[in-house]
Amino acid sequence: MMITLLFFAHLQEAIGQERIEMQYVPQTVKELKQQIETRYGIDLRHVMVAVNEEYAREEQQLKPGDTVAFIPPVSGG
Amino acid sequence: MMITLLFFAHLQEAIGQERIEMQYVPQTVKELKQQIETRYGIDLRHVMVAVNEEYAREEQQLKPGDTVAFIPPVSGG
Amino acid sequence: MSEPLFMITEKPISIEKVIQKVIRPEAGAITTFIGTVRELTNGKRTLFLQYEAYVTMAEKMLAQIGKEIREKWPEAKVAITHRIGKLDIGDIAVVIAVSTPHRNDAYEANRYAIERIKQIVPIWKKEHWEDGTEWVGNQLETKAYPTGKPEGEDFI
Amino acid sequence: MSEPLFMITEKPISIEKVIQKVIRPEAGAITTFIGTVRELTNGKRTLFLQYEAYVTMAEKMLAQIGKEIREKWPEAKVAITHRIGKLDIGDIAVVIAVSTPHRNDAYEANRYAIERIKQIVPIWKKEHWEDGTEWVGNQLETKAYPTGKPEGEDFI
Repeated sequence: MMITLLFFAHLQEAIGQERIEMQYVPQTVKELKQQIETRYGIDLRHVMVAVNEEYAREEQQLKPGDTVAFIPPVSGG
Repeated sequence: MMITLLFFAHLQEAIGQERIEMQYVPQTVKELKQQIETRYGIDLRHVMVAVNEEYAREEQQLKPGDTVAFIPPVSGG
Repeated sequence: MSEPLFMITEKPISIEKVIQKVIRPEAGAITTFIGTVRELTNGKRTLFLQYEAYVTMAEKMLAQIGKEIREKWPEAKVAITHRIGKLDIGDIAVVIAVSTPHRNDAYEANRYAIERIKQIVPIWKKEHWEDGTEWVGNQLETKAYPTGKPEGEDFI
Repeated sequence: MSEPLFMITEKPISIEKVIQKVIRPEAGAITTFIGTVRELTNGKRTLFLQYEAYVTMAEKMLAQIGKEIREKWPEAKVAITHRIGKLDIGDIAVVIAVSTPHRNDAYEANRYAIERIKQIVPIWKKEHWEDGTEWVGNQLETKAYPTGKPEGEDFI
């Protein structure tokens, strides 16, 4: 019963880790974001979330085994 | 007292020469075109003329020493 | 040709190699876009850039852009390579090659590709100046996703 | 770099070489257009093409296109190489490279260049098929200059 969280760019620097295994599965992306914001004191309002490498909406349900990536505004190209 | 005429692409094939030295200088581009049309039985209505490597209007005056190129519709690129 | 059409690499990009992937006898027009590291951004002198990617997802998103292009321009063939890691001024960060039978499509599909890369591909760059560093795009006022998602007509 | 920015050549064109002429630290966007010999034109199978040019004037006209581009996009740098002689299917006939600080200009200036090449540069191609040959553009009904001059807003 766990999910994997991935952090990139400035989020990775703010949290100090690129990968966290979370032993509890929040119901939705929105709920997860709120928990991370509270726990690490960061602002995720402008951060997208990908679940298993697909962009996800706030209301998407999470399930054990999911990989959830926090994706700050991209700047490739 | 002469001008040099250059022919390209299908005009060169029609006339059978790429370069003609003409011992007489017609007054204008238009006059020259008419003479060439008559002499070689070709149609120059859609052929541009460049005098000394610059596109020229029909009414441009010719002078001895000019190089006059007959330029069929281009198809580069 | 064993290299994929859509790839993230840490090595210098060969423009010719990307172009070779799209050359076909039936396509007479090829456009490429080459993005290089600029010396000045908003008047500030960059020393070098650091690119980072969520590599597996970034390659998926590049392939998705390819799919979107084939839907809009069925005769187009596309290849995209994006480099990550430390890049110096003048280094090539991205090469997009598009071949089509007709040239207008080659320009339009190529432009579409770079716009979409800047919307949906998880790659980030950190600018390094003499007096500091910053992750580009971290300025909330200039880059925000009010819908919580990247924008783009085809984005699902 | 001893090669000119605007040139006609009988040798195969190196894409990289043309691009190298426009790479600059202040220009982060480079577009290229590569025109290759297509196998089919209007459903007819081409065996090979023969390109001919009024070389000295063609190079002048390419340089004039460069000048027109600098007037419209002052920050752009342009290089164009056009090949002549016998070209086989897939061979590169023309490479246009444009560098600019901002990518939209690089696309637009590049597209402008190819359109102008097709209007004013004295180069002709002869298609060779299994059953004959024809100088392209010699079909009066499809390519006529009612004004007696090639069209284009800047043409003097």
